[in-house]
Amino acid sequence: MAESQAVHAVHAHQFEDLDQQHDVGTLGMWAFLATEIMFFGGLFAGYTVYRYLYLPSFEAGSRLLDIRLGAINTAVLLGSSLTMALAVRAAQTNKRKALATFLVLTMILGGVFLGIKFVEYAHKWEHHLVPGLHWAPDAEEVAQIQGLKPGAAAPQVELFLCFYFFMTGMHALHMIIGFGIMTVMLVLSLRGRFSSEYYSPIEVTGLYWHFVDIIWIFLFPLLYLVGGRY
Amino acid sequence: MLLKLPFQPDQASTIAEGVDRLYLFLTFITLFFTAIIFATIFYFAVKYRRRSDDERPPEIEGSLPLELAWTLIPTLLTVVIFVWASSLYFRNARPPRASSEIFVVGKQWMWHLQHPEGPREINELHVPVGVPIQLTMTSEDVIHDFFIPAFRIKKDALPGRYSSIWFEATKIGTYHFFCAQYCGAEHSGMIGWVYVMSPADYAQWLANNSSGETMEAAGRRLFNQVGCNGCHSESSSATGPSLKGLYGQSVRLADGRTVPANDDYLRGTILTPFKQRVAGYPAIMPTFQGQVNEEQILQLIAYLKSLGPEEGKVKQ
Amino acid sequence: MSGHVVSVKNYVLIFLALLALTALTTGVAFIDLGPYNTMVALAIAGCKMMLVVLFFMHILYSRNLTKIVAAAGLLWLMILLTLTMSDFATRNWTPEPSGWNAGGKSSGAPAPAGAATAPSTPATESH
Amino acid sequence: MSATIAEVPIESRVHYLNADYGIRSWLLTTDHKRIALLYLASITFMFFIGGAAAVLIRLHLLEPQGALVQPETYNKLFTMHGVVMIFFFLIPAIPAVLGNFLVPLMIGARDLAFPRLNLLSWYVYVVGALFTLAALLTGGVDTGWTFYTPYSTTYSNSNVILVGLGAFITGFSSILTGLNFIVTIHKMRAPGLTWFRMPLFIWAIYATSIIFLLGTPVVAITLALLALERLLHVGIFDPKLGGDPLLFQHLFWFYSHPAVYIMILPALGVMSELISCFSRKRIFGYSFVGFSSMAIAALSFLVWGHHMFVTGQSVYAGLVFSALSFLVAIPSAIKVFNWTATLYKGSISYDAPMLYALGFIGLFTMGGLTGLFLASLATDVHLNGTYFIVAHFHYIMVGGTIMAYLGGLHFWWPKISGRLYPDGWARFAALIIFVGFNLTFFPQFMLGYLGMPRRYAVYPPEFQVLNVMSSAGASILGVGYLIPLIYFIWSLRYGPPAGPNPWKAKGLEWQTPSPPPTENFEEIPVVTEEAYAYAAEEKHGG
Ligand code: HEA
Ligand code: HEA
Ligand code: HEC
Ligand code: CUA
Ligand SMILES: [Cu+2]
Repeated sequence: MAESQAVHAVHAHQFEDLDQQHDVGTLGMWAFLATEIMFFGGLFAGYTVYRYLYLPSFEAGSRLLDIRLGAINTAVLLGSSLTMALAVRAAQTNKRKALATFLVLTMILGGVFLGIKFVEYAHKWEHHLVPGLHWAPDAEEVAQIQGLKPGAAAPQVELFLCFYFFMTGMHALHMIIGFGIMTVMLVLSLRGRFSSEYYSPIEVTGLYWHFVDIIWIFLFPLLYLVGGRY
Repeated sequence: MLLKLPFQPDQASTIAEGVDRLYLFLTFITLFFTAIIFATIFYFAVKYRRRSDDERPPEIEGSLPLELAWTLIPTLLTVVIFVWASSLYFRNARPPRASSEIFVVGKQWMWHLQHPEGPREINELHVPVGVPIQLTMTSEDVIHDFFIPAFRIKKDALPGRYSSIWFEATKIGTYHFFCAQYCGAEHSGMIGWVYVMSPADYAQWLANNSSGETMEAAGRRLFNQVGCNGCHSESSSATGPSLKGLYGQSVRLADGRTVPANDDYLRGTILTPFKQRVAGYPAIMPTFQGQVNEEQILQLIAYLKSLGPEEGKVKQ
Repeated sequence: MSGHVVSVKNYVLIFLALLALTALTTGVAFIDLGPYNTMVALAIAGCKMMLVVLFFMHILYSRNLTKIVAAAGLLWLMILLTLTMSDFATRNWTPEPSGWNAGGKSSGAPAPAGAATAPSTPATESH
Repeated sequence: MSATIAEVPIESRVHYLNADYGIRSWLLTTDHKRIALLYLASITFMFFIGGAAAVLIRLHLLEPQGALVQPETYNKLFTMHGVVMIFFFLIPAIPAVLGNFLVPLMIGARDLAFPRLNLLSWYVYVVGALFTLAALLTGGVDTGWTFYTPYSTTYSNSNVILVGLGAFITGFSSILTGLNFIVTIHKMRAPGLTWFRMPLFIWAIYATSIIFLLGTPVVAITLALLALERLLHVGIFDPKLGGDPLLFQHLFWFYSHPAVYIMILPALGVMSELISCFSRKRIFGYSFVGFSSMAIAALSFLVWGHHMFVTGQSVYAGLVFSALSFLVAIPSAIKVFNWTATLYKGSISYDAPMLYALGFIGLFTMGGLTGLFLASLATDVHLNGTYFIVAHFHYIMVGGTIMAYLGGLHFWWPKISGRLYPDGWARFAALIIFVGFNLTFFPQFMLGYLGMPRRYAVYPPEFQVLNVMSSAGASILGVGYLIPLIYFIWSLRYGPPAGPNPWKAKGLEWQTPSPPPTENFEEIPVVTEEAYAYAAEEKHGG
């Protein structure tokens, strides 16, 4: 937020002081997150409607997903939220080395998450279960789908998987954007730009990352758990 | 006739007059408020026009009673309008028990209409005066909308499901109908005429035009031709359920739901059998999507409906 | 510049609670509770969200304005879901185009779909 | 206050327009005032694109068989007209031009909270516009601005995705602008400027921003789903595969109904400023007018289903949506009555901005009240999909919002440019626009009631007379819009200097020179009185 006219290197001209600037940063991010809720909201609405209309198929579709990988991924992402929270804390308490370490840890955990996600996607591809692009389940697979829940039908399972891919894909896209932001933060923190005086960008990055985590907290039950495993 | 506005479309159905009365009332409200506001503004603007450049008018904060007045009066008015409009709508939406049915299929860019007695028309609709008629509509492709201005009725014809409207024509004559939902290049060409005829003329017209078979007969023919009878025969070796007396009952599905066996249900079983499997039968009925078009499906349904409530279907 | 500093211990405790809830919700998926499975899963997800929002995202220590902004997002999501479902969930309440009485029994009574619980035909009462 | 600023000729003073020269100084500016002007130029350009389409539409409809083009082309014309006018002109019009220029000035701040985000939002807008124009040049799009499925996903073979992308991208421009306004209004008000001292324009912009933030993302994701379905045909909205086309309509209108209030709320805000200034009075019932903006913003999200009364939506949902639609009319009524009451015992002058304002009240009232015909279930069944709808929304959007926008532009032009425009011409233009407007769109109410469907390239001959009237009106209207364009440009060079406060108006923006310096205020003002303290001035002797 450096504007050349400003006296202090990090103090932008339109603000009275740093405190105001910090407030503005967090409020801006929260407002943006409200927007993000509605962005995913459109997907949740579509999901809700079709789940209501085609419950058996959605349950069958859900059973095609790997609940173990889903649970592990949830844990991984929660871990990255923890390290992110600790990164913000490190900034608050002026521990510059810890800040960089925690940022790196967060990125690593995020990477693990995406890696696992990739494995899942690849698995779906192998089984011809990618709607639109690679959807050609053979007779056996169709029978398997239909066996999962009475009343399930392949076209609606495809619809479920379509939501699965679009929702998790959007989520992954947000994580990738988060990666980009965090790389910038890492560079800036290595250059010593942050301190307990000025850590607003780190905090705002944290908010974003936690939000992405929360989306997953809901995607996990909605996509992996609805079908049950009993 | 008292209600005849200078630029009013024909009033040719039992519904039209009620709608026009509401329309007139709303017009009156609009004129009333517009007039009040214009008059007041005009009066103030002249009376309190600026006379010198450094005039300072008195301070007026506002007035709670006034605020309440112009909040509550419009609110009350809207309540009146809402109740009036909604009850009228519900009355208009419900077809009388004795309606006879005509089937409408919209497709880019024409209307196909079939009478149960057999006659089929394109972009023309012949109906008798004084008889409630229900239109059951669907679409082969995109969303269309069947609109008869003189009857004040309109409803979307959607792909994948049935919608319906009804009317009772009150005046013999010829009226426009339009497609009122944008549907592509020839949207504005998807128009036609309703011919409202005296019952005698209508009977004559029916007789002259039903050289073909009735919808029910066409349905029976299709039933055998497409191969439904292979599974749905009355023989004990049939793999599918008997369809006698099915229409109007409720059906228990394999996933536990219970649904009414109405037009939409029958249509669903033919096109998307996987969406609703009847409990207790193997899931072998294939989809007939692409083998029968919407009109033929309507004929099949007409046939299924005609399989009266015989002594029920014998189940093992 | 000040901001509430949460202790490391608390952060770790929250994290452990989150892991426990994840394990719980996964475990519940293996038990058949009928429609309650979904409710439990969503309730647990709601708890997890609250933990993250309150502590990791410092809402607990934030100004009211921030809380309102966060709540507004959720409220609007609810509006979207509720009013959309108000259409889909009530569509079958209306009598279907059943005016035509050919065939079919005395039926066509404008009974809401939900009311037609017991299957009444031998035809559909499977075996 | 105003008297303290010496009237220096504009040229000799450094202000935001001459602080820096050259293309780069504009394209890389973070000054909210310059960004406002960038927006002004771009939306004016888009307006004339949309207007050109309108001209062709009206020419074509002179004859029942269609005077000009093939139906396919006609469909592309009204689609382009709708898309350009809504997404690229009217939605950004007041917020991004007047809002950008005025919000910091009115609340006594040096800039918006995120100046670079502000510039980014303009670039995002431009990129979105370029996509749309590219689609226009490579064959256009023919779905109607509503993109209804399954026509748009399966049957149309025009550039749906490109235009969808354009609208999607511009959506983010709106979001960024809204975000900026919300944070700025919360955090950057000058000392002493409490919420209830704020100008009502700021309240309106605030309410608008809420809709920007909470509504726009939904249409973005909806358009994304639309594109996905069009590319992959997976059945999200396709009934053949189990999808439901009404889901698209729900998601689309969840945004697009609130969007109509995005288009009217800022106009209502401008109105409050104009009425109070030209009657030299505090707005009657200030807090009612302020809160009614918030009420409109909140209620606007609850009524979208009124666009779907005849589409096969559940009748019970229709009932709820109808009731709520009536509810949202009440806050609008409150505003209209309060403006009228403000005139009482005022000191009313007939400068050009006031003429636009008075025109607005009349046309908005008519447009709004005809909305009641449509919110009523029984009458909407007849009127849906006819020219009655077209007339309804043009009365509000063209008769209402554009009137207010032009009124606002005339009001703040001296502040923006530092120059006065010829008042006589301005009044003349206002009159021409008012007359031309009514001639264009009043006949369309009658057409609609008679049953002429909208989006018809060819129509039955009995509707011709009214259509010709409408086309005649449109040509007058078109001329009316060209006049201000000419004298505004003229005034940039030849207009007499305006001085800081030509209208003797209240409000912080009038307490700084015209055009304002880059930093807006030499010193951040301290506010001690409410926005419309016209009477206070007398007491304190100015
Ligand atoms: C700026 C844009 C704008 C605004 C502000 C409005 C405002 C309103 N609109 Fe409109 N509308 C559109 C733009 C707008 N509309 C567009 C673009 C479409 C068509 C989209 C398409 O299909 O392409 C549309 C379509 C539309 C429909 C759908 C019709 C159909 O397709 O079948 C309906 C139905 O309810 C409706 C209702 C209303 C109502 C009740 C208001 C209310 O908010 C109006 C409130 C104002 C007043 C009531 C006037 C002031 C009050 C008084 C003077 C006091 C007296 C008041 C009372 C007695 C209540 N509008
Ligand atoms: C902000 C929104 C906005 C604005 C300002 C306008 C402005 C106008 N609109 Fe439009 N209109 C819509 C929004 C708007 N419209 C929408 C959303 C639709 C629905 C689309 C759909 O169905 O999908 C619509 C549809 C619509 C139709 C219905 C088409 C149909 O359903 O078949 C008509 C018909 O008369 C019309 C006319 C006009 C006219 C005459 C103007 C006039 O006010 C325009 C006046 C401006 C000018 C005349 C420009 C002046 C410029 C020149 C004179 C230069 C000309 C240059 C060249 C010819 C090179 N509009
Ligand atoms: C391959 C065998 C087969 C063919 C051919 C077949 N069906 Fe079926 N049909 C079934 C079976 C099995 C069921 C019960 C399970 C189910 O619902 O899928 C059934 C169910 C039905 C039902 C629902 C009955 C109820 O009790 O609710 C209807 C209606 C129906 N079929 C109509 C038709 C029509 C019309 C055709 C021809 C266009 C047709 N079927 C062709 C096997 C068949
Ligand atoms: Cu069919 Cu329009
Ligand atoms: Cu609306």
